[in-house]
Amino acid sequence: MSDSWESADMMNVAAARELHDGDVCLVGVGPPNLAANLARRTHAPACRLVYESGAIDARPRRLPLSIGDDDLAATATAVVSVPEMFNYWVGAGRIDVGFLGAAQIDRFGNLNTTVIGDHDNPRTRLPGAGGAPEIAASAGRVIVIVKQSPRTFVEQVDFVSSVGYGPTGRERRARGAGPTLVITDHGVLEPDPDTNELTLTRLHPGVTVEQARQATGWALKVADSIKQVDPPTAAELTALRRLRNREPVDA
Amino acid sequence: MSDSWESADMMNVAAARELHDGDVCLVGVGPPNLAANLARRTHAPACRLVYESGAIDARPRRLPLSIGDDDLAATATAVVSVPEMFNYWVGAGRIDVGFLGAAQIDRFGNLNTTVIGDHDNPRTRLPGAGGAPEIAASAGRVIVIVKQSPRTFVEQVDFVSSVGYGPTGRERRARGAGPTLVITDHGVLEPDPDTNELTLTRLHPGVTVEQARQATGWALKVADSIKQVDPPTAAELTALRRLRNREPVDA
Amino acid sequence: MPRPVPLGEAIAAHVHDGDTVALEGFTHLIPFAAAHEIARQGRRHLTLVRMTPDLVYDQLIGLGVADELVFSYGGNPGVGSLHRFRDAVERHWPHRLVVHEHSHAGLANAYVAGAARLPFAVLRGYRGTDLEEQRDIVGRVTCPFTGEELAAVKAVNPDVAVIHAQLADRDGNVMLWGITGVQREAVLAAQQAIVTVEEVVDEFPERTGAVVLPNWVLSAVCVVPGGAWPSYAAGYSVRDNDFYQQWDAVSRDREAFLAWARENGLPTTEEVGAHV
Amino acid sequence: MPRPVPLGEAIAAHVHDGDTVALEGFTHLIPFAAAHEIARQGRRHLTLVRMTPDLVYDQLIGLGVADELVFSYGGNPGVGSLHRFRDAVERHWPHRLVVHEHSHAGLANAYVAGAARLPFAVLRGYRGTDLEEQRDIVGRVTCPFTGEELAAVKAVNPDVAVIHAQLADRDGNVMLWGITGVQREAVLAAQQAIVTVEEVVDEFPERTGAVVLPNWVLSAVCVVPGGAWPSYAAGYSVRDNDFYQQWDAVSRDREAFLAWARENGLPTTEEVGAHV
Repeated sequence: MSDSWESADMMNVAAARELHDGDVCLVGVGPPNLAANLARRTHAPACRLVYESGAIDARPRRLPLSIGDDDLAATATAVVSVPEMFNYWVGAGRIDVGFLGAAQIDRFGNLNTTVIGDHDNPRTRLPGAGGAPEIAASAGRVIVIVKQSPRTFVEQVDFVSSVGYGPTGRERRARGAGPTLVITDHGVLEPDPDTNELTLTRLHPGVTVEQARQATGWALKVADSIKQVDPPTAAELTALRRLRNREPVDA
Repeated sequence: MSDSWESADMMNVAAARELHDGDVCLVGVGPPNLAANLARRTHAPACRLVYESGAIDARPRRLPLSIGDDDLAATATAVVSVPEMFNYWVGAGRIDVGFLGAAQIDRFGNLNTTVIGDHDNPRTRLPGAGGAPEIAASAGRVIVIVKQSPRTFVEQVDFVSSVGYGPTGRERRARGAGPTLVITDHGVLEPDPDTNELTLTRLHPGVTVEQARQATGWALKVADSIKQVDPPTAAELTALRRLRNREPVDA
Repeated sequence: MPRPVPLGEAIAAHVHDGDTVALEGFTHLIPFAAAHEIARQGRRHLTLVRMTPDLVYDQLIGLGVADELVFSYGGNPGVGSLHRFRDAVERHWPHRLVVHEHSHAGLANAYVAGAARLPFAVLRGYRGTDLEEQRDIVGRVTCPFTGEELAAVKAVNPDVAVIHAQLADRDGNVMLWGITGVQREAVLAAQQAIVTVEEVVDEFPERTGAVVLPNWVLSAVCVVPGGAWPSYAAGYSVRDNDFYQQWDAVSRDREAFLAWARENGLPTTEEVGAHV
Repeated sequence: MPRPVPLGEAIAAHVHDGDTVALEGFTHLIPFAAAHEIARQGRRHLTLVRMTPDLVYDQLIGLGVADELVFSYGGNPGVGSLHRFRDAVERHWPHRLVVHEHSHAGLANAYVAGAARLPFAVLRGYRGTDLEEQRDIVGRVTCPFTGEELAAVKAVNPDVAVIHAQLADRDGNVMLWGITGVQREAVLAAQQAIVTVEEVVDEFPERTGAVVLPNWVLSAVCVVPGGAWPSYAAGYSVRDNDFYQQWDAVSRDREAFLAWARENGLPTTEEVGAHV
């Protein structure tokens, strides 16, 4: 076992730490899937994983490669249809924590996963909204996991796929609290309590405020008393490696 | 086996005869239940019985006593939730034939199953609408089964629970054709092709037009060429008796 | 408290005077035992919600538990009238019962909207019926794409839903099958949900058409074998059709009804007091 | 024709040029074999509907089958982009693809409305997103009871729905289980429905969470074991994750894609002719 780790590991570990035992967590593909399963294998074994494919209380034995893996259905307490998932579970506000990713994010936590450029004639066609708009609107807390770079952290998103706090930070009128945390490979951003502007509040080990500023496409607001994130523990790194290797949980 | 039969038998037999093989039939409690199961045991073994409790293609072995008997679920091709039944099956227009009863009916086939008297202070509180309003609106054909009397066949219903052709016969704007047949213990009424006024078109054996007029609370319109309904056959009466005795289908 | 608790505790903790309470079960799995416990504890001024009031609400109405009723079909299926319901509406005995009346499709969709935490649901139906005059619960909306006018029903969100199911597992998850009616929606539309079950098992069997409810949407699970009698629990009991027949005579007469209540230890309005 | 028919016959009879066609299956039970048969028969100008276009539509789009796409998430799950989809949208190869874009909740509810033959569905969501600018498919309605404004989606009613399921019985009824996605709604929303199945059995097993579709809502049932490869059919196969990985390289390059098409006997636009 090695103690060496990369900034992406830190991002996933930091995201996992935000899940608490008993939390109902809506898990999407990619880093959210890794973070949620990491939480379940470390400090939050009783957090409840819900996948938009319909699996409720899934207990995947290996890291699922898609949100529709048979292992999710086979280990879930219940499997419901996709309309029921979105209407009775996501839309109804039964999700405590939603993890989301983004290709672009602005200072008010609005997310773009749709296009770079014009919608009708895009320069880059991205996958699209998927389940994110309703998760963004209805989950109790939204945690965005995204690597920080000026291409991603932009002054204005090309397309609003999912609403954070709206164009000026004051337009949110949805059930959930919105993006309460943005976890990057540099640190953690949180909305300012007054303006909802994303503010750097925590730094990952070895990262400087200046680096975070350089990785941000707007003039990054930094908290007065910035906190240091604890580095990944050996247990976290081991669990993360096992997940990535798709080792079964009881191996 | 006796050839003697009563006017109620004739009513049920006449109703059963209107169901054809392959018809999808929404079955309610009471006479509709008897008629639909009679059809299935005589000339229309492949008619499809749907119960609003959620049972699709139910094949009850004995006459069910309620629309929620276990035998319906146990013999059905599929059992769906009540919301799904009304939204995806009844409301979507997948029912060919809906059988309905009524406490009151007017000359345009509007039905009351709610109250006699005022809704807030009724003289008689009836069971209410149940599944009837949507069946009346959405089934391809609606067949009303009801004993004829001046108390039931009224100039104006006290409450419109289910719409036939509307107050003047010209207001119907629903998916299905509406009440295409009203089968009574006296004969059969059909809406006039021009005015939708219920018109006596067939008489049961032994019943006179005058008797039907006396049993109607409005000036009953009678077809020029009134037809005689064939009396129940021995096979129909035997099947009816067995159903009423709740004998299993293979006894 | 998802682990099995005594029924009396669950009702005491979650059902309060003045609550809106939905006891659901469409002919099948009607939670009679829980209803009787509500009556036994002397709850009053409830707004009762149920598609088919059936005997279970005829009893509660006769006992004076309910001030209001939200429903869609109030008959004794295959037998006739619900006499206690009629007596309350027609002659205000033991007191006046205010009714809010839907079609089956309407009330089912009101639960659907409630389960989705939407304020209303859209459906075909109601148009041209006098049910539309209840404008506080039945309205109209216009399709923004076609201009078609459709019926809307106001969502139902009970304070408490109560259902009976066949099984719970050791974690307090619940499984029901057979005719599952509108129970999933009633539980998810409610703020609290109480489930009585036939038994607790280590692992759920495979059952086509089953509804499985995770423990975290339930407030209490109580083991009450036979808790649906005189209705039934598929795989465990059959419907007591004789009781449904006999109820007609019991309920038709106030004295006979009061005698039945006394025999079953169910306090009537005089015993509880009309105002609590 | 509910009795098993050859897949080629079913597609020839029910899928026509210019049709709106929904091939559904959420990661699980994706009807790849039926999709390939549609391509093999040279169908053109289809409007394809699917929540997650996945590889199945990446292939059809690359082959030039589709003029329009209605969808909600167009990625290769766990791998990355759908390159044929991107090439069609970004560079109009083999021709321009018009997109109509929903969220998952939006498209799921558009099917729900379609299955109920309602013109629209109401949901929370969309509010404040740029998806709302597609006013022909996303609108707003006001709750007649609370005044709250909510999102509305236009119903989707495909000409044909195609799904893959585990089982048919001898009467042509169909059963699927595991992750059942939006297949029930897609079939019931469509005018015609074609189902490919793993096998035909005398009697369906008990399966919690199964969807059973009666034969009279289906136009054709075809026995196509492995018809979901490289996706999977729970109980019959596992997802071919390697193929999903490999597709990234195949689809990234037009020539590699065309070679794949030739190898699999799937005619491309030049072979079929752009206008039919």
